[in-house]
Amino acid sequence: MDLLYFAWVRERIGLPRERVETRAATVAQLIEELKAREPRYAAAFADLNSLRVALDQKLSSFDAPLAGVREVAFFPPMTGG
Amino acid sequence: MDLLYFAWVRERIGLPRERVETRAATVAQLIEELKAREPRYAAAFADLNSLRVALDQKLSSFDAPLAGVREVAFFPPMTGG
Amino acid sequence: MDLRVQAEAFDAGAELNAFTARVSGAGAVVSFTGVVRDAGQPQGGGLQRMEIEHYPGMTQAAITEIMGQALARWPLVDALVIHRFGTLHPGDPIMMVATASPHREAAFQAAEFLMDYLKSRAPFWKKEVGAEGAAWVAARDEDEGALGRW
Amino acid sequence: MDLRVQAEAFDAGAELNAFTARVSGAGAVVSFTGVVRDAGQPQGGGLQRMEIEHYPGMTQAAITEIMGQALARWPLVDALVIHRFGTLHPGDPIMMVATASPHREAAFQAAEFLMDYLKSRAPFWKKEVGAEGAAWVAARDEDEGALGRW
Repeated sequence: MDLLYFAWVRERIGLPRERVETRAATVAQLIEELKAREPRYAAAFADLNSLRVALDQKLSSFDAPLAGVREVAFFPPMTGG
Repeated sequence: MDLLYFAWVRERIGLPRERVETRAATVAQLIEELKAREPRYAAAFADLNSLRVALDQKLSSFDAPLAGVREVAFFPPMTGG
Repeated sequence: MDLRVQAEAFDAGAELNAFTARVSGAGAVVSFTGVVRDAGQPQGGGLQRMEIEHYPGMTQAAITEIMGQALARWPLVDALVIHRFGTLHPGDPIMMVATASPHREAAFQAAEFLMDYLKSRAPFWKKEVGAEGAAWVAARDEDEGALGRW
Repeated sequence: MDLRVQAEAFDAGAELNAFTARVSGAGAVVSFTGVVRDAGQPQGGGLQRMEIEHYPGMTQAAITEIMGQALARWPLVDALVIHRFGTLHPGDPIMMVATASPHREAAFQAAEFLMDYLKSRAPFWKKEVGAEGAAWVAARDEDEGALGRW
């Protein structure tokens, strides 16, 4: 599964993308796995209210299932326009 | 007193402006005087709902007094923009 | 405040760029351009030209007042109104409004306000001339009604 | 529908003119231009540049969907969105939206709808870089709230 990070999520974790093997069933479980890895992940995922997630390029929610998903992106609320 | 006519008011009356001597106290009285003059005036002023009046270049109402007014303009509802 | 009432054509894009350059602190620039409908379109079937009449003594003052109200009501950096009179042809810009503000909501609202008031309170009258004759454009009840929201 | 996501600068005035020429049946054209605030203005004090990051795989699809919603909801002749990413400087246009309709209300509403959705649903992130450091632009609660009206 490809993980993508944008804006300050990318800066805190220190890389724009990585490939992970996971058995997490939901986004929330994947986040718990990542937070347990290293402090920089814990820092990036500390406040879920200030985070958004997209599954295969579609905005989604933290309780969404990961079955069949190939690309998970984490980022702050968007500031386009 | 100068009378100005615009758009189809001008076309019905047949001239863009004219000078009149009047003792009419209000716009409504002036309109009655004009209607009594000739059928083309009666035609122009037949439906006051479709007419607007400006006194000295300010949008006004038919019951407004004419005292001190130098220029009265009659026209249909505006269609700017 | 920049207001021009003119017979001459204008270049809406060039005006937008000049306005945007002038209000560089703004962040948000909204423009409205009114265009004579194309004869080739169903809405404009057969339109050959548009004749716009105005009331020279009143136009400048009426629009200046409307613009003053907009500038007092919203945090605008500046506002622009250009309105043509005389003979126009399908595809010609009739008029444009531009507003600039640090906030997009203010820029949008002020532009809509200006348009609503220009439609019903600026002394212009449009006549459409087509193959089968000419007709004065009637004011729409919705346009008068639109003033109620401000 | 015309959508461009690009690093290159664009000329908002030239784009407005090209769009207006293309939608000649429309009558009403509304544009919004978002500009990097000028360093000389109080609001942008000390801003040296803006870095805009985006999510290439998602941006095009997300904006296309937003534009499709606008075209389905209002009687638009066409809509245009241009959005830059990369490094921008004070005074540079960041993005523009244009809408064209026979009705000015529809053109205004569709442009506001597009802006509200682009603000909060298009995957762009802005970082402001000034003399004293850099900071990511925070999403405003009002921007998220603005979606509620549609």
